[in-house]
Amino acid sequence: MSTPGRSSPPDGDAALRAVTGLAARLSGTVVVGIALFVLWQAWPALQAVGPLRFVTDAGWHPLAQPAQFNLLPMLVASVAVTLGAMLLAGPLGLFTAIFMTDYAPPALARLLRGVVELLAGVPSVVYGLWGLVTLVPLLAAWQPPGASLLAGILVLALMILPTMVLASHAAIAGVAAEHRLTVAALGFSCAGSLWGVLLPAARAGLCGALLLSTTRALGETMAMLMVTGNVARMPDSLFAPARTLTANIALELAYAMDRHRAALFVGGLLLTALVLALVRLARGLGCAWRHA
Amino acid sequence: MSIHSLPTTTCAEPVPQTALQALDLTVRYRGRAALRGVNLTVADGSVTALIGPSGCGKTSFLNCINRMTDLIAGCEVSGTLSLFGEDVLTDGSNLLALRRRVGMIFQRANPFPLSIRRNLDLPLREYGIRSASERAGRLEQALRDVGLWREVIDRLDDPALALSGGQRQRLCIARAIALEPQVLLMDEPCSGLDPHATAAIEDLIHGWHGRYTVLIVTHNLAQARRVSDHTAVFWLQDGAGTLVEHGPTGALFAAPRHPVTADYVAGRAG
Amino acid sequence: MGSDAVSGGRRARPVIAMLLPLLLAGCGDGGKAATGKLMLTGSSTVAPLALEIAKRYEADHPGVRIDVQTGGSSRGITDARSGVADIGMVSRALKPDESDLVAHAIAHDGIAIIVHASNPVTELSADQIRAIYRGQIATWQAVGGPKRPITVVNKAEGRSTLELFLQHFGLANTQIHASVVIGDNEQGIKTVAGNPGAIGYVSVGAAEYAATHEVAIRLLPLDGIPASTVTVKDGRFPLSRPLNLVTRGQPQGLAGDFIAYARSAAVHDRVRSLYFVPLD
Amino acid sequence: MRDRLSAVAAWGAAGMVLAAFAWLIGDVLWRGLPGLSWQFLVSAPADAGRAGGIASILLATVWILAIAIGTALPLGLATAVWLAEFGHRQPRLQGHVNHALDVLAGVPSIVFGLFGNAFFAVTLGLGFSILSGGLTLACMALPILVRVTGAGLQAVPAELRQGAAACGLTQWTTLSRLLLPAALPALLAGTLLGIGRALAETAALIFTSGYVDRYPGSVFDSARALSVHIYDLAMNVPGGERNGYASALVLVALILCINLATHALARGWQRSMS
Repeated sequence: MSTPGRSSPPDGDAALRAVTGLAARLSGTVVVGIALFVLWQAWPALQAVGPLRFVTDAGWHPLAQPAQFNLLPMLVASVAVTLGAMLLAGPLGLFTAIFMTDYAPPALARLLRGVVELLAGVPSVVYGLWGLVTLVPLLAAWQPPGASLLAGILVLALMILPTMVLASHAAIAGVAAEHRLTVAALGFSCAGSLWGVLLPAARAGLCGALLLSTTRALGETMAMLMVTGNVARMPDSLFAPARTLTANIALELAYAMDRHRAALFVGGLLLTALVLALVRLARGLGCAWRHA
Repeated sequence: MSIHSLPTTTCAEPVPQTALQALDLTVRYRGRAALRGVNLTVADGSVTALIGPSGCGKTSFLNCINRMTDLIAGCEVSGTLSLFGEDVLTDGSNLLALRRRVGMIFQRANPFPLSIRRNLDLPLREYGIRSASERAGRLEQALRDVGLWREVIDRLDDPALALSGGQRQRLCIARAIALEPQVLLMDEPCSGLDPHATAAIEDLIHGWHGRYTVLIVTHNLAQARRVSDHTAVFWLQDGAGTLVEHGPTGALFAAPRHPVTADYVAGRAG
Repeated sequence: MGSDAVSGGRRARPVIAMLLPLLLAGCGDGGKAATGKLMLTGSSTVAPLALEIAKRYEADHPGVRIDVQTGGSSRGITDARSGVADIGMVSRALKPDESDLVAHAIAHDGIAIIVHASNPVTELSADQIRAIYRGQIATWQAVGGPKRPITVVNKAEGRSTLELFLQHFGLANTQIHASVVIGDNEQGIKTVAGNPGAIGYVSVGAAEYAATHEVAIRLLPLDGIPASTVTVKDGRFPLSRPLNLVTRGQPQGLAGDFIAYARSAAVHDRVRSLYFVPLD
Repeated sequence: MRDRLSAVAAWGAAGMVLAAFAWLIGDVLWRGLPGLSWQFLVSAPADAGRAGGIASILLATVWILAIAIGTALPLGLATAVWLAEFGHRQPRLQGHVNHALDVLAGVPSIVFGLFGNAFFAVTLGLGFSILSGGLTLACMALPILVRVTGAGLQAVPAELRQGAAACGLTQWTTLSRLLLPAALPALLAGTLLGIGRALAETAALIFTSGYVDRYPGSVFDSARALSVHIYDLAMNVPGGERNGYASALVLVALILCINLATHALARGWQRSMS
């Protein structure tokens, strides 16, 4: 039992392990690097202005004398459009996913899936354009100025719907394959099996779908910039204009310098912290992330 | 190699060399013992059947021998296990060399999704056999040994997954014996096969007496009686599997010493 | 120097030379002489025009490469000052504290107040506009229009259109009670066109183009003078601005040549096609 | 009763999704088709994008994507391999890497834009360039690539790994000859998914690859990606709408092609796995 001349295999495997291990560490570091870098860029503002003023100033006027840096209205706007969009897209996406697994004839399910995947790939600029040119004027005729939280919620709901549908479809289809025959053999009704067995079994996946869609919604930029009105004021109704944290950055970064620029990075930091909190929440709830 | 070529005799006079010795072998999964305190000695060239109800640690025991336990996250093995006097469990021992000495056949035949030829060629190549003609020779010999040669000679380059269940399992056996192992571990190799294919594999095992040391896990007591010369009975005690009785197959089935064994072989328990 | 770099071509241009001028952080030490490559940064209003002029210049001068990046007039000022950019683009006249830079007008532009085409209001006084933007007048009824709330469209912070507008009407941005804040001209035009109660202000050229291309907006006169490229050209329109290329000191070499070209009659058709007003 | 209600809700939801789709895509088709022609695809933009086509924009987009995928793919593949094949030996590190990737997947694209602008463009001095934009997109695509590739590796039946280990194959051989070929379609699907996501990205590119609409000469040149072009035409160029919508139509068509290719791959994969 000799091992005739060959490069010692464990060495090759050790190298493989070392190289991939390095890659994994690097991949893991990217997000830390991003966070630290954004923090570093935001630091001058945090230091000169102080973190407190980002929530207590009278408004957002970074170029006025004296400058005002209140990010709170934008934080509220970001959270509001995200929540609103989730309230619409969550159930709608779930039912569409249920339709695809349980009710649709196979051909229709395939078509629907193709459609949803296409919608998932449509760039946000296109959604934004549609919102600006078609939706906002409709709203403006009803409740001026049209560009509002509501417009943002509607466009955003439409945008995250595909993510919601695909992720919940994956979750339901995953358990359906396992339990469908058993459930049918036990003589469950269609709705009975759905609400009694499939949805509870797919809970982890569905919760992941919900949180994945939420992070997408929170991060949406260009479409929000185009339809929400961008007024950096605390929104007091659904029909009031609002500026999201993301839109604030996109709107002003190109023109911002020095402390103004750093203040925009504070907004970016806030967004990153929100996402981190969401992912933590997802982990705490035992959600399964699916990247549909 | 010289040991292998010794003719096995039915008389027990010349004490055969010990192939495998387990002392206080314990396997834990994430801290929970699945197999506890196994002491077992297996003679070279013998066929040992491992029987007992499901979940009593037979497969865990098998997995220790070629350290498949390494692949399982959270699996811990303690105690000692030696193969022809060499320690198996030490971290420093050469894992790949060990696995080449110990072939394994699984419950579900698992040919690589490659051609029939590549299924044997790939491990041989890994094994360092550069000469194509030598590899071809070994391939033919292994396929002949498992009785597959005639069935596949004109389609060696077809995908292995196109074979029938019984053929796949024999291909996996050929893949294992092409590497000329000393020990063959078989984990319920016939559980997914029809009686005809099962008989073919049992015939193979019969032919291996003295050539390979075989450990076979089976739930089929009749099969254990047919193919093995020793039998080890595993049982679940205090939540962990353990070895309750071990001895020559004939004696064990005829006069079980342990009450659990008696009930099990009589079909009253398990 | 210029011809050297030009013939040395893209191949020889060291990477470092490309990287250094791009350091946007304002750490460049300036003093960069004209090379085969020009860097223009600044106003997003001037950028499309500068880009078109640059393309034509490049076509006539093979080997020259002119990069145009937007970032607002204040970035144009800063970058030209620090030397990060060879030429800054600024869509307003230089301020007194910017006298270290030299401005070279390449076109004129005005800022027009626009309303929806269906809006019957034909004229607003400066006081009315101020009151509207301060939120003191909230419906069109108060200025002789229909009973409809006014949607005030304002520009985002940092853009010189906003600065100019505020300056002209003596307003501070903190006083403005906007209903919609927009980034670029077209967003303003689309917003007003989609809302019968909206009022906004955008570049005269862009508004004129839209109004003549079936977009539902109308330009309001200012101080009795119609808002159009014609009145901007003859200098009558009160709310107008030069579109400037700015340099630190008199431009030399390639930068000087390019600026001269950008001011010449050879590019007037480009200026017009972007709805700005060419120099005389 | 509950059956009826569930069915109505499901049909209703699907109907609404289809209607929204029809409205949105119909809008783009109706406004974009008039501007679309072969000439549009093969000529460079002129007159600030209102005339000419999008050839240089398409080329720039391909360059940016090539940099992004060229960087993210090896890194993502190696990371997925480590997570799937070696990670269990260092569960803490594995947990950290997974967590970091989950967060990375959720980071808003505008924050990538901020980071890319500050890090690649300013700190590394790459300026507004294809390289800055491509590397920024690489960071964005990384989690997608790791996840989809990892799922592909995990979907390889455990028996295959056991068989390889029992034969004493090295991990390198197991990986290169058995696992990666089996996971290849998933790898390609993940790559396509990443490309699709990157293709639609605007916010992160405006501040990294910039605005220049010429044919790019090198990766250090600034170049305008398709989605940025659409944004600029729609929001900044008077009369740019027609070509903006035509460009959007091209982008949607590209996404459709990518989705179809992904599906074909996935189908082939499922067949080979069964």
